[in-house]
Amino acid sequence: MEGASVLTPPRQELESAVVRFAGDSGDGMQLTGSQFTLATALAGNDLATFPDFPAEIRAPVGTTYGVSAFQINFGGRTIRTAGDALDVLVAMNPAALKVNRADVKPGALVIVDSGAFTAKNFAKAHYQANPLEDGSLDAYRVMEVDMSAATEKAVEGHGLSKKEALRCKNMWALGLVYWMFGRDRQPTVDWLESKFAAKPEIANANIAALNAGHAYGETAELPTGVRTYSVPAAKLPAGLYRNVTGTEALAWGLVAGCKLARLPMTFCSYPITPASQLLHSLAGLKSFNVTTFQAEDEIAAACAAIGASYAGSLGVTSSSGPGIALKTEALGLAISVELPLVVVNSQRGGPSTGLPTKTEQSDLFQAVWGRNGDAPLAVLAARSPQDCFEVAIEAVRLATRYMTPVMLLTDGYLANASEPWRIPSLSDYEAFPVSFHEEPEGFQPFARDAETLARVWAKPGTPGLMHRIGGIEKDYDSGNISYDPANHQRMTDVRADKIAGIARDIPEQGIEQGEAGGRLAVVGWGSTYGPISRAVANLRAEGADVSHVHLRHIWPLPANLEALLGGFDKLLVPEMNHGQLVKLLRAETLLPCAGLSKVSGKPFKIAELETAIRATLEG
Amino acid sequence: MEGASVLTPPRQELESAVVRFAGDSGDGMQLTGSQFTLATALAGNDLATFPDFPAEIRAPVGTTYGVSAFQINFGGRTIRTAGDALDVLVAMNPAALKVNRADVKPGALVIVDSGAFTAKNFAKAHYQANPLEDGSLDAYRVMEVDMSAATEKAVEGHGLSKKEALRCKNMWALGLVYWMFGRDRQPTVDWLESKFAAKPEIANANIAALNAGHAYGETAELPTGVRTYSVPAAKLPAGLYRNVTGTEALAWGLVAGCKLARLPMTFCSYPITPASQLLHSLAGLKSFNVTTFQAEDEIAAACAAIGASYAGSLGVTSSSGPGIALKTEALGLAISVELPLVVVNSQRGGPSTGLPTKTEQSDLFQAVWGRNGDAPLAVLAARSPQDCFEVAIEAVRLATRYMTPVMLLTDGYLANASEPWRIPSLSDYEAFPVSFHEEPEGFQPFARDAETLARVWAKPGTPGLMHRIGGIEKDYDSGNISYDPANHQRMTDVRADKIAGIARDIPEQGIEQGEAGGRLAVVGWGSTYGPISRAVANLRAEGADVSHVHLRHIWPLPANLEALLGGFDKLLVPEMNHGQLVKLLRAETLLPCAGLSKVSGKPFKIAELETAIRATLEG
Amino acid sequence: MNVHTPPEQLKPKDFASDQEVRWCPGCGDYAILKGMQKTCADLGLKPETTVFVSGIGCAARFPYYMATYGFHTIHGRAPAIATGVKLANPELDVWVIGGDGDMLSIGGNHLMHALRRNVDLNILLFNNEIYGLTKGQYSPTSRVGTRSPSTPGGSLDAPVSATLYALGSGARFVARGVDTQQKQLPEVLKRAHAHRGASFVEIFQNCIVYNDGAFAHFTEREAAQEMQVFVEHGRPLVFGKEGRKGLRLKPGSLKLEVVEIGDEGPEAAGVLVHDETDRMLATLLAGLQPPLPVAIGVLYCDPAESYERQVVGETAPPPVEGDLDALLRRGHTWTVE
Amino acid sequence: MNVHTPPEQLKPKDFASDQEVRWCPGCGDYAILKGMQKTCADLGLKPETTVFVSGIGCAARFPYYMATYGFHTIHGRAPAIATGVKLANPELDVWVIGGDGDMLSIGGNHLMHALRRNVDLNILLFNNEIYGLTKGQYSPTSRVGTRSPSTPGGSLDAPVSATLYALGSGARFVARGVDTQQKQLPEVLKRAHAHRGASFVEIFQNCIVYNDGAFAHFTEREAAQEMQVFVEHGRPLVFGKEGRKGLRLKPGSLKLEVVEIGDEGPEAAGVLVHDETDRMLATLLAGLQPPLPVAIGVLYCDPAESYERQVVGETAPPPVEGDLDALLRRGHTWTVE
Ligand SMILES: Cc1ncc(C[n+]2csc(CCOP(=O)(O)OP(=O)(O)O)c2C)c(N)n1
Ligand SMILES: Cc1ncc(C[n+]2csc(CCOP(=O)(O)OP(=O)(O)O)c2C)c(N)n1
Ligand code: SF4
Ligand code: SF4
Ligand SMILES: [Mg+2]
Ligand SMILES: [Mg+2]
Repeated sequence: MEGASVLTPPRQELESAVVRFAGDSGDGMQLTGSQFTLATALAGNDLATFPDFPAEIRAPVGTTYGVSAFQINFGGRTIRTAGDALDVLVAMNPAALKVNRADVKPGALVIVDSGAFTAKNFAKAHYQANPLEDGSLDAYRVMEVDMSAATEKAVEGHGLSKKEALRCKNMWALGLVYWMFGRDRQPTVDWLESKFAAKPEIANANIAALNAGHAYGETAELPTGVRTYSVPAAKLPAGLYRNVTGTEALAWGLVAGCKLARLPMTFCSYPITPASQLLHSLAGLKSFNVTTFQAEDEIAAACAAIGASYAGSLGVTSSSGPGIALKTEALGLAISVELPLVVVNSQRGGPSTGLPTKTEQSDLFQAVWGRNGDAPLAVLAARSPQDCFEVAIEAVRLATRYMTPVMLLTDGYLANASEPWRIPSLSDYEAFPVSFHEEPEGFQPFARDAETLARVWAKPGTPGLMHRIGGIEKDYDSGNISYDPANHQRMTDVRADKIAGIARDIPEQGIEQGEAGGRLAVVGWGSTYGPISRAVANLRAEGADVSHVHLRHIWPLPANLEALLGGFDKLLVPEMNHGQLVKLLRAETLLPCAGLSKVSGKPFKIAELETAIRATLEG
Repeated sequence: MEGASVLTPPRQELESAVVRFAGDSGDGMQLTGSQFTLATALAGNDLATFPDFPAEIRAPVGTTYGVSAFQINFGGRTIRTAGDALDVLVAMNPAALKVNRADVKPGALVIVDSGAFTAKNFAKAHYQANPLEDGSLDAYRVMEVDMSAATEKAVEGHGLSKKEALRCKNMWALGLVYWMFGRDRQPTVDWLESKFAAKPEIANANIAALNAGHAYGETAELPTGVRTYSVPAAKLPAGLYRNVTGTEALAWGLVAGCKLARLPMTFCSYPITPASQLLHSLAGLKSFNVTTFQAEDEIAAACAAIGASYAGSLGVTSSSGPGIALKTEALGLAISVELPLVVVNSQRGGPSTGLPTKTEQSDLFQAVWGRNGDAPLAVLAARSPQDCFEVAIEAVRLATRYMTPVMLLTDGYLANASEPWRIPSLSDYEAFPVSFHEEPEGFQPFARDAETLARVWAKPGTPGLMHRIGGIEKDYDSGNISYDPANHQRMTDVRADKIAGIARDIPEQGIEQGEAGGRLAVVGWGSTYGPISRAVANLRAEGADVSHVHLRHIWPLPANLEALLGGFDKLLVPEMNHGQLVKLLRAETLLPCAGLSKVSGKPFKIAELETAIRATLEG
Repeated sequence: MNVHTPPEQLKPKDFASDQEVRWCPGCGDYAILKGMQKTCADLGLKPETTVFVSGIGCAARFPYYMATYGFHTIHGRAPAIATGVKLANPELDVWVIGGDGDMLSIGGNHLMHALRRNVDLNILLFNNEIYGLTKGQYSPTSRVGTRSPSTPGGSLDAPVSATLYALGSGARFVARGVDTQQKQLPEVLKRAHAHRGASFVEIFQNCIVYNDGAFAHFTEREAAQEMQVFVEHGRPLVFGKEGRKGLRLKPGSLKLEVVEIGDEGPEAAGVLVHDETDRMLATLLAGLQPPLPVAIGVLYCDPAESYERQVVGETAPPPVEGDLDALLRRGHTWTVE
Repeated sequence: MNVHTPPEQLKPKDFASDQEVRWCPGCGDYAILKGMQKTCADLGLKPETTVFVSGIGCAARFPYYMATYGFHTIHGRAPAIATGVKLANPELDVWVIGGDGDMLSIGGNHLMHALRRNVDLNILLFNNEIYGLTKGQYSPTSRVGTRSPSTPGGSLDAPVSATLYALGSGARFVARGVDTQQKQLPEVLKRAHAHRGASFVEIFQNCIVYNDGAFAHFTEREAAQEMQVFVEHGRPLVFGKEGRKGLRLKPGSLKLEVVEIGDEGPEAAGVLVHDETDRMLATLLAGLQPPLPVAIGVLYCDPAESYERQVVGETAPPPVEGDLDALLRRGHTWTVE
């Protein structure tokens, strides 16, 4: 880059911007990202964030596989995804540059800590030459600052060791980006002061670095093309907001569901990426009538949850693909004995161990059809971090109302991504209190509700209702073992009818955008909501005849879905798998749904969807 | 029944006949049945048999749930099923009558041991009154003989205790039925002599009973309507025959497959009904290069089989629904590391523990789609006892040629049913010897065959080929861990393409009966072959425009299947489940396949299928 | 809440359900069922707060025959399901029933974890050294050389000892009983019930069909006296005719040996006094094999606080329940006007 | 075939694969890897007949770093997979690697069965008393009170002892090592390798990120002498500065206690001599806990024939292979003309 300096131009207004902070695992990129998120939220933008951790716990410093990144997309309009491509990349070392460069928009800004661009670090990142000098960044605007040196200087006099001083580098970078986007530093100053309350010298040093980064922006003569921006506040509905990740929303949604059902929760799980966070979140909520149990494995976790439901609690179990696979036999038992159970699957890349830290939607088949025997259950999918709250409540409602396991599908993206959330009140939701059966007169453990076909829930401890249940086929009423052929047919039918009947108890399938018929509907489910929604919006803005339909209820499907989809000439089903919902829809509706598959461990880009939709419309 | 006696009329010729022997578990009905089968086979009939054991190990004598039965259908034409309804029922006690009566054709013959029709036995069978006297058998021809007394008399002088004497009752009954159908007693005499070689008094007593039963038929004045029959020999292809159960054929087929592949077999399993028999059969075949391993559970069994394949043997594992469910995670590993593996699922009634001793086809979804991640494998289904031999060979062929797990679906019916089998020679089959990779030069563990896309098989112990594999996503060539997004897409694609490509390596889908297009095709899979085949034949004989298509390859489907099925106006898919293949076919072909579901733990009756086909043709 | 005073004293037969018992005639399970029903009556258990949880196998049919709550689950998983039951409601009296295959083949891991966690379950393993329900294959407790349908040439692998395994897993109550000993068995079951935390009881159970007489060498009337030592806390380890034999430490070693007791009594002969809180002694006793006598009774009992009581607390859930609305508003929030 | 004479003597580094090692800097796994590579070189193992099989976890990444055959399988199942490997090819040298979560949480059952069956595997459990790979949850070997993401209030359940569990499972070789003890660890590994049948080695491994210093109280240089007893067959159980402390049986009990060794030597002080064939002594040693010293080395070794050798036989498959055509024609057959 030539160093021609100009006066800082006035702030340029952007509808939205995508910024990624990337550095070594030890560089504090996640903290930096959350602080920027907070400041951005307080500035009134809508936003979406996505952290990207390395698979290794603590990879050697400077390696490409040790790079940790945090991405945020924010704007004055509704934000749907963490963003396709970067407007600003902050790269704290060569490895971070190497791993993230491909995602930068041509012409966009790359800020690097030139102090970390040393021969040693080039080698660790497997760079043959200095990328700042070999022309490989010509497509971008590059801002080189020796942040390391600048930080060291900024924190001088706070009594920090060199190592400690360098740890403040992220705050220097944050200060610079704050300046660039006109953000208020005060919340971060407050946060630093409270976080390091016990070590004021660390707090002060970090604040000094933050201010120095900011001041650098204000005072330094910046290279051509480095501008400051303003992103106007979004028009969000009025209310009290917070930022929420999918995992938090899910944890709270499960608690809310249990409160609405008036049940204690027994949450049984075994750690697995990316599901463990849910266990961690709930482990801290004991005072909310939540018991958490880290079982010896996933089978035990599912079984303990079933045991808890049997005893009158709501059993919840959670895992990711391989762990859900292990629960298969136990789910069959829950289906057979008709007990409520919520099973959360935070999907990750498969098959087998696959890509534990990457996102995927490839467990839909397993959820709907992956059991021995005719073993139907309900399947729901969350579409966004905040939607996890709603879907968790719905899962508890269906599980208790229909005495059935409910599989709730989320994924690695949703688990970690965050977005602003208008905080609801428990009183916004209609309660669905469970009433346990208590009347001994004429008691039959498999007596069913005429409407829902759910059997009664009679829990141990209730006088006069002693009975036996099990996984062998049961007599239609008494639940005693029955080998009778006609009874087996009847039981198989009623198990299927019960689940199918849920279709009458869920909202009709709506349309996210567009008309209820026309040339093309893009049909999605789960975390593809964001990119599909934006892609469809963009194309509709161009006048394309395309609608967006997004499923929450995967099984049973909404009653009107077939009719709704039948109104379109074409149907495109984008999924982060090799084509699963698309097969289910084809089987159920015989409509010529076409699949759009992406299996790279990464969410769809808006542009990828736009291209596919255009091709379909033209095709 | 009135006892009016007449002279025995001349033998009546029957095209086919269905006989069921039913009695207490201790009455030796299975032995009786196999002897009758043998004699019938020797008489040149085609036949099919089906035993029906009680679920309890040894239920109290005289109870309905302790009844054991053996059914045989035999005839001068091709026999497809064990028969819808009985021409002759032999009921050794009231419980046997109670349980089996409903299956007797109106007007058909019921032979009872009146000596066992005592008040005590009525109570055990929960009969309020003597069924021989209350008119409940008016629809049948009933032959009452005090077989108990007759047997005791017949074996007098052989020095047996009363208990031992009564154990010969089944041979008395067999003798009578031999007389009725003009069967040769000699093979049974030979068998008794060899079986009881160590106890000649027992052999002689049994022979005496057999002869006495036969003599009774010849000399006694029989009641009206009791006739003797002759069933002409069937026109079977010339050759050497034996009777074979599905389990035997499967065991031998696996051995044959391994011989053709030039591989030792490591068979790893955990007992479960109705799969255990396969373990038992193979446990005796150590000298055929078979190692059997009873693992601690199904997971360990699958894993040990995978370990064995890794080490260069053919790993085979076997179970039934709930056990297959437990293997799910391990199957994902085998798919991911691309090792050959044969997985046999002897399906039983589900969900959960379900109906362990009853047959069902409800694990198709689990086989094709029941895993986390995009995890394709090949799925085959056997249609008849002898077909198990062919399908087992095909499973070994595909597993080794494509380095993939193959799921072989059989069921409780096939496992136990038997039929005559023209014994093949190993030389009838083309060998498919495995060649292990041994060349270190340029070795890449995931290098693929250009045609099959199968990776090389390089087994530990080979110098110069040391490498590491695992369930994490792998680099396309080296197999080293790779988190690269594009590589994951490529690997997911190639895993799918490899399995899809099997469609090029399997026969085109043929038509069992009828034309390659027309008004209706009945599309079946697995053990419904017999009844569908007979029902279609019957209706075609009446002139109906109906064809029969039967799938062996469930996944991938034969390449021409869509086109073939597209030539029919209507498609009917009968299954012993709640509709699984039908969904798969709809999803794959978008053809309006209709399902016909039976989930009672019992095979379809021919009549049920005829009714459904007629309704479809008319509808 | 392990001891209740029911309004009226129930009899053993009041604990029999209305289901027809479907084990093979002569199966040892009948005797255990009888012993259990007597135990329930003796303890005055309430049927409505008593739960039997089982896996799969002949033994695991047990719950159907008890007029209490019962859950016949899946193979090997009963200890895990029972753990969930206790977590949800620690007030219930939970009994776990399974065979040697159920608990030591497929279910060995859950057994270990229930024991080490010390969940307040009474775990009864009916050991018949065979798979009954699946028709006679050898099990992990079958002796070497067992001929079975899956091992026609005789089994090769060394069996695991249920009690040594339980001790190695960290169990705090380990006992043994014999199906037909209708005096001793209920006493052992009562001790198991009284022990708060996981109680493990191995019951030698005769499978008359597939493994008849497996334990005859120490359970048959003639053999019992010489081949069984019934251990009782604080009492010398004596057995044999007129109690004239005892067990002592073989001098200079860590092995037990049989000693004849003279007229001066057991102490003089160096016979050990049973200390059920001594894990090493329990390990020695559990490992006794013919020609030494088989130890029956409570081998080990050394209570510690039970898991679910620590999880849930001694009392019901906290009276003031967490306020979810407040939780959602905790941390950084902002208002959009 | 456990000892080979390779054409040329390989060095430890020849056993290092080309893959970049990806544990956290300072992780104890590095030291174990080094010890293993040295062991392989010292034993003259052939890379082509050596196989490392692992489950999932940080420890289970081990095979990637060895220039041998390696199979990184699924969580908890490595002993089962390795059993299959040995059944198919008993000539291979098979090492099984896993963490405390892998082998004692999800995989406890397979471990037990591999041990009781006595499959000729060298099973190394890297015990860091934590789940490393999933970021620090407590494990079944974590001490009571462990604060972890899943137990913010401290864990409640009693840990299982890996070595007591192995002994209770019927293992015939049980040993212990410490990651950083580069002299002793390879010796222990060599003993494990020499033992035909299942060898179980617990290796205390420091997880610097999630459980740093878990074993410092007996592995730190200053503590080691007083808090470790390195046991050797036939040698007295001495430790401490200048070997002036020893372990003896507390008189009249089945417990070990520490005794000061006077000038008359260990024997006079009643110090026990280690007998590695004595299962009870091994059980006592395995159970030693602070303030008593931790026992390191081969606690137990009492060989028996290995499983796969019995299954497959000492020699290759029978030379004359069964004739399938003849088999199919055995029993009743008939001819249709
Ligand atoms: C997942 C699964 N695997 C296998 C089986 C088959 N099965 C049922 S009971 C049993 C073992 C029975 O042995 P044991 O537990 O000793 O009980 P017993 O019948 O001897 O009382 C087996 C293998 C099953 N029902 N489920
Ligand atoms: C079936 C399954 N369940 C859970 C996981 C997640 N998981 C991976 S490693 C691990 C435990 C790791 O602990 P440990 O075995 O002690 O190994 P360490 O990382 O401490 O070396 C878990 C729970 C998984 N990969 N697969
Ligand atoms: S098979 Fe054995 S254990 Fe099962 S019921 Fe019969 S006798 Fe009892
Ligand atoms: S998390 Fe712990 S065990 Fe895992 S690599 Fe890091 S230091 Fe080692
Ligand atoms: Mg048993
Ligand atoms: Mg660990």
